[in-house]
Amino acid sequence: MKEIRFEHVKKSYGNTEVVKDLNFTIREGERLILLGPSGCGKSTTLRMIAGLEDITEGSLFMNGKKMNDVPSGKRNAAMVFQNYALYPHMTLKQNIIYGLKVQKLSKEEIQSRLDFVLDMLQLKGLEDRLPKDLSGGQRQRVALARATVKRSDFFLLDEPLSNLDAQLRVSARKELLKIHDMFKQTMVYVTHDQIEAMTFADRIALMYNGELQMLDTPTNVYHRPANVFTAKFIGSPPTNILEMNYHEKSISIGQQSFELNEIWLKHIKQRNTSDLLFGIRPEHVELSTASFSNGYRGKVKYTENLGSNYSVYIDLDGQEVVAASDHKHWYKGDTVYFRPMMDRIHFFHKGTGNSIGYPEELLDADYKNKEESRVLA
Amino acid sequence: MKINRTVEFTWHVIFMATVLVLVFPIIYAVGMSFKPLEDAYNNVLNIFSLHPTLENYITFFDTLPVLKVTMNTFIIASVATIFKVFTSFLAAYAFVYFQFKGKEIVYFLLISTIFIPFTVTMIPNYLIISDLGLLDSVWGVILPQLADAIGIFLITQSMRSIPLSLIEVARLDNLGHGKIMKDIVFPLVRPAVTSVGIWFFISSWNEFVWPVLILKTTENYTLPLALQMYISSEGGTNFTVAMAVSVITMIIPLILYLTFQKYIIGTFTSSGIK
Amino acid sequence: MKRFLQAICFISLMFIMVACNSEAASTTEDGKTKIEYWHVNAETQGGQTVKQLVENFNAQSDTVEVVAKYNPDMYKGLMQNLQAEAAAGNAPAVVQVGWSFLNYFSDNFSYVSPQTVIDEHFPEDKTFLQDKFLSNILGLAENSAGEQVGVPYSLSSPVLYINRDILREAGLDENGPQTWEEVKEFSKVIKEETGKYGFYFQEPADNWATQALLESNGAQFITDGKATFASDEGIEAYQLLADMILEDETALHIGWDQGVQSFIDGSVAMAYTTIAQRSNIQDNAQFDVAAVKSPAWEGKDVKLPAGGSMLSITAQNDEEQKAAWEFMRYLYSIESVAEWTKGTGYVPPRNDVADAENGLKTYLEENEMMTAAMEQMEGIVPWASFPGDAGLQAEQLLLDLRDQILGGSISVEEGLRSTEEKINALLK
Amino acid sequence: MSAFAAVRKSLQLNRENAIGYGLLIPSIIIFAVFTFWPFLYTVYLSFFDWNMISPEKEFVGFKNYMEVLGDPRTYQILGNTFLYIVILLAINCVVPYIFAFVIGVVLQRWNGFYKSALFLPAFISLVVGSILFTWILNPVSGPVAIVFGWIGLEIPNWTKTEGWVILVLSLITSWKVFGYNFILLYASINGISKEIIESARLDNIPLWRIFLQIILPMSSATGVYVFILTIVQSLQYVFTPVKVVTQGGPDYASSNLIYHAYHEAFVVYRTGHSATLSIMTMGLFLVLLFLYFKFADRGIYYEN
Repeated sequence: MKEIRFEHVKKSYGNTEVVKDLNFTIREGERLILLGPSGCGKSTTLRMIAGLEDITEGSLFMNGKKMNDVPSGKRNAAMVFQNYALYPHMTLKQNIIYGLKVQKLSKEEIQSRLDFVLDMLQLKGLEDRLPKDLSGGQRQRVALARATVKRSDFFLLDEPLSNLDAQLRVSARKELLKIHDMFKQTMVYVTHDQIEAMTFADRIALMYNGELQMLDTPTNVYHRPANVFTAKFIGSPPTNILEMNYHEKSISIGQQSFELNEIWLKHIKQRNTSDLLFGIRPEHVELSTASFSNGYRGKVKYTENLGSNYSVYIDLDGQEVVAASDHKHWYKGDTVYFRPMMDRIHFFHKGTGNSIGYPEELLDADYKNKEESRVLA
Repeated sequence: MKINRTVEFTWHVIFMATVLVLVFPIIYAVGMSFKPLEDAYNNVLNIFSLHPTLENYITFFDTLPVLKVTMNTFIIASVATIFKVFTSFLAAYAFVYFQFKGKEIVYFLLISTIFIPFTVTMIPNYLIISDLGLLDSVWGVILPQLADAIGIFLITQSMRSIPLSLIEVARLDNLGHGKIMKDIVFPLVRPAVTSVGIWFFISSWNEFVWPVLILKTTENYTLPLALQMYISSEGGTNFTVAMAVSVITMIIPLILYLTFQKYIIGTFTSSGIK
Repeated sequence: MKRFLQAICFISLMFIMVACNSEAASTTEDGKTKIEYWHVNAETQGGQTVKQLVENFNAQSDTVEVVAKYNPDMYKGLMQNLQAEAAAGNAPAVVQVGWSFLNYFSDNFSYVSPQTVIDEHFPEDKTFLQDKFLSNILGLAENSAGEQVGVPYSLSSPVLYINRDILREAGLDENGPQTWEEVKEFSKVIKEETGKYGFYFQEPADNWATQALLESNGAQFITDGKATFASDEGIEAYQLLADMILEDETALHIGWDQGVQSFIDGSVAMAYTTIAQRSNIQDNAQFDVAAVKSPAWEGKDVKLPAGGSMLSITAQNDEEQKAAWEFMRYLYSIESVAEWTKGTGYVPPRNDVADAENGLKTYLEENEMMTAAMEQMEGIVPWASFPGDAGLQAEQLLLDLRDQILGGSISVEEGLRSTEEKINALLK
Repeated sequence: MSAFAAVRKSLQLNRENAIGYGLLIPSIIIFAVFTFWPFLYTVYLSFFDWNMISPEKEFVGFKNYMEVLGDPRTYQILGNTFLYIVILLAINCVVPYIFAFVIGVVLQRWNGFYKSALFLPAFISLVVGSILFTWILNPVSGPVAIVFGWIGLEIPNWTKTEGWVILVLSLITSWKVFGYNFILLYASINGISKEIIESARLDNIPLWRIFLQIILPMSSATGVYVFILTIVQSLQYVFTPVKVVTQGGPDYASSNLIYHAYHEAFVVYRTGHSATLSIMTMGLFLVLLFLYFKFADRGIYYEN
């Protein structure tokens, strides 16, 4: 059971609570990404797993054992640091095998692990270089190699790719996947970059303000955000969150109303609430020069070129709505008609920001099972 | 950097003059040590005598067991240096990597000893060394020099500049403090440790006031003490022999410095206070 | 790791070396009594002789082994070390005590009078001191209470060294001035004729030469335990020196070493300093140099404080005291004293040395400059040593006064008067 | 948190405590025995009249303090001490700072040679230096006096002249201290990123501005260290030339608080006065430091 379990874990420095009451389980062999803006407590959480930070309150279990007071070295965890933390006075090879030597592994074992990892991460031929003589990408691979050769159950990564340029990140992610496929460690990976999270994670744990916001598969985090924070944090440009009024059959945003279908009406009714926020992702907004039967009208404020598509910023009776468009022929001041895709809209409680959930009918089997199956593959 | 030629020239003149002022006495001392005393009195301007002689050195070697005296100086300087560096390193490690109660107070107390003039400690220390029965022994000279506040300060500063993540990696590898110190921290603060060590060695090598109090027999003398035998007495200072002793006193530091000057300057340069 | 081990080995090796070392130093071989002899003789001032004498003594003695310890910074330095040693509860067996420290030493340190040791253990030496020393010389080692604190060992007196070449150049008597008034005149002429300084009056950290200057003019440093140097005679004498430096600018006001250096290199024509400087000056001066007797004041007798030191016994137990006297008796033999005189340039303290064949006969014939010092022995008086705890402070006040007067920051009269008052206030 | 966990927690903290103090033990023992105890003993002595050997010490309360504070000499020596501090700060802090800047940033040739040569005397004993300079600077017979004489200049009789004596003794001390301070400051300036200086040059900022507004603030951690070291250590270093050359004279004109404490203890044996002076010296250091940190520490730039 190489799982990690948090039970009411809290961490505070003096009076500042950095992590508030974490309760979740990281499953054996999964790639869990701890995602969140800086200062959200994700790194602290990772460092508590590593044993580099004391746990103020609550319990942390790894492998079924309580770990609160177990020193770092006895947790069977390897870690990759954002700055790589390579020993500047040791050569590449010494850096990689230093920890193994301490474990008193046999020479042959060390050599074979070293050869294997050098091969896998294309570091052959650089063995005797010092870190200062390596490129950024090479250093990052050395850090990976050093963590990999330990073959520990838990593989912790703290923003491991943030010092690399965009292209290197892609190849580095591939290497990470390769490593994970090979050894199936329980991987906990801290990042603030949602693309990394989306592309790499089996599950994402989104944190904000020391609290866990949502823990689910990337697809669910994207399509079924549990709260306003998640909806806004994931995706770029972020989800539009709009003030709305709920009427019997429709909702209105600004002066204009929008009729909901039966499925949603029923769902909202069941929730027995009318104090709601309306959410829709830019990519789920249809734009048109002609009016829709059930849609809105607004004025274009400006457009942004994202390369693959355009973001169109629209003024909707005083609120701003962003929509994605394949075309660039939206100019400032144009009147634009648009309509949210009915099965891609979100509703949140105005007070708590939590999602009111989704009608059963919209939850197709695909969403539920696809990610799970990837974990098992 | 491109600068005005005149400005550059002026600076070169200033530096050359300063270098001359600083280095001239050393050359003068060397010259004097090969002069007969009579010559030294009467031909002050000849840096090097027309009648060079080894007489001054011979006198020195005849009157004192020079090898033994040099050895004493060396033993005192190196043992004191090794211990000072060692204790400073351990203390710095504790201050940088441990959280313990009273840490700030202890640090402050230790560092504040820099401000205690040696006159404060001289008499009581003499009494202690005497009670320990270490008068007239090199250990009596060494003992109070086994720890040093400036060493602790400088090594602590240097250690603080090591990224904490390096230590954390080591902790994840289940390394003990001994190994972390030896394999990771020490190599990384080596420039600071070396420069502090060189400085300790030189200070201890040239130390004078304290050994005068402790050492009695000529067998146990150090070189700066030997120098005292030729100066400031009713019979007049034997200046040239004093200079010969001076030259012998400086020769080891100078050889060390001139041989390793690149390394020493590099070390001092890379161990700046951060 | 390897390097670490090397370091450990290195350190332990040193421990062993040092351990062996100190062991050798603390055991007494052959059951000899081991005693320490503290002296101030630097290599330029008889250090070699001390070493030789101690070696010879050790070689001939079956019972005593002497270790000589040199104390830098003269008698003051020795007193400092003795102070520290006493504070630590230890003591050497025999120490050289400078005359100016006579009272301070006898007030503050525990010593035993040599005659006491002799009476107790060496009946055969009962009259050694009376027989071998003139009573006025022996009296130099008596403190203000009249106790015999030690035995005079080295005696020196100030003489006037002259550069005959300069004197001739200036058209002056090449035998030098006889009186202080002449010294002043000579200096003026020298300055005018040659542009060089006429005179240097030694300025060490004591008031020895000052006392000679003042007392020769009839002043008295101490009368009945009180400072009395600020008499008219005292003021007149000091005024002469101050005038030469400040008014005539014919005399040099400078540190001792530097002053002697300037005499030797011919920048100053005359130097008033101790006979102990003789060999240094004689060996290194490249001009026609001579030493003449200390100048007198017109119509008055010279009075010269004895310089140098006595040997006192500070050994704390019988055995060491016995050993101490054995060693001292050896040092006071004619042969030893002769060697001692040759090595240091001091005047011999005991009788029978100057004329003895195994003594200094030939030596004195060869070193004319010694004659001046030998001839003025009858004018020797004790070095003024202020009694009581404040003695050293009084001594220090006089030094401060010298700086003030010769630096021109206070008039001679006012300076002497106020310092005398201060000292008497201290001595109360 | 359960009681059991609480105990374990405190145990673990104690373990940190124990190892932390364990590592400090060698230093603490040495300091306790050879610095702190002597310090307390000195404080104790400052309330007694004692000459170091007499078996009784006489308790005199604050008499020593009253006497020392009432003695005009104390203020003369205090004045000397400040003069030393000012001169030594100028020679051993300001000048090496400028030198380090010029060698580190401005000049491109012979830098290595200058560095080596300026650092050289730092390796030599100050006793040797003092003897040498006394001889070289003999105002009548020394080589400098003779050479000056050729061009009709006289060098002052510095060992006996108030003011000059402090200046020359400071110079002798600087001979040894200068190079070490220089190299420390050079190290610090050398560590400042070249881009910052280059960009300033691109903006055509004059050198003196670069020095004052970029180099000074960015190397201020070392600057402060050298500043304090200069005050504290130079006063102690000055002790050697004072003792070898002038013994505090003429008439205390070259004495400073540290030498005077030594003088009181080992020349006239007034242990109580000496202890009092030492305590006051420490007090002075602390006041200086306090003032410094109150007014100047805000601007210090620490890399971490």
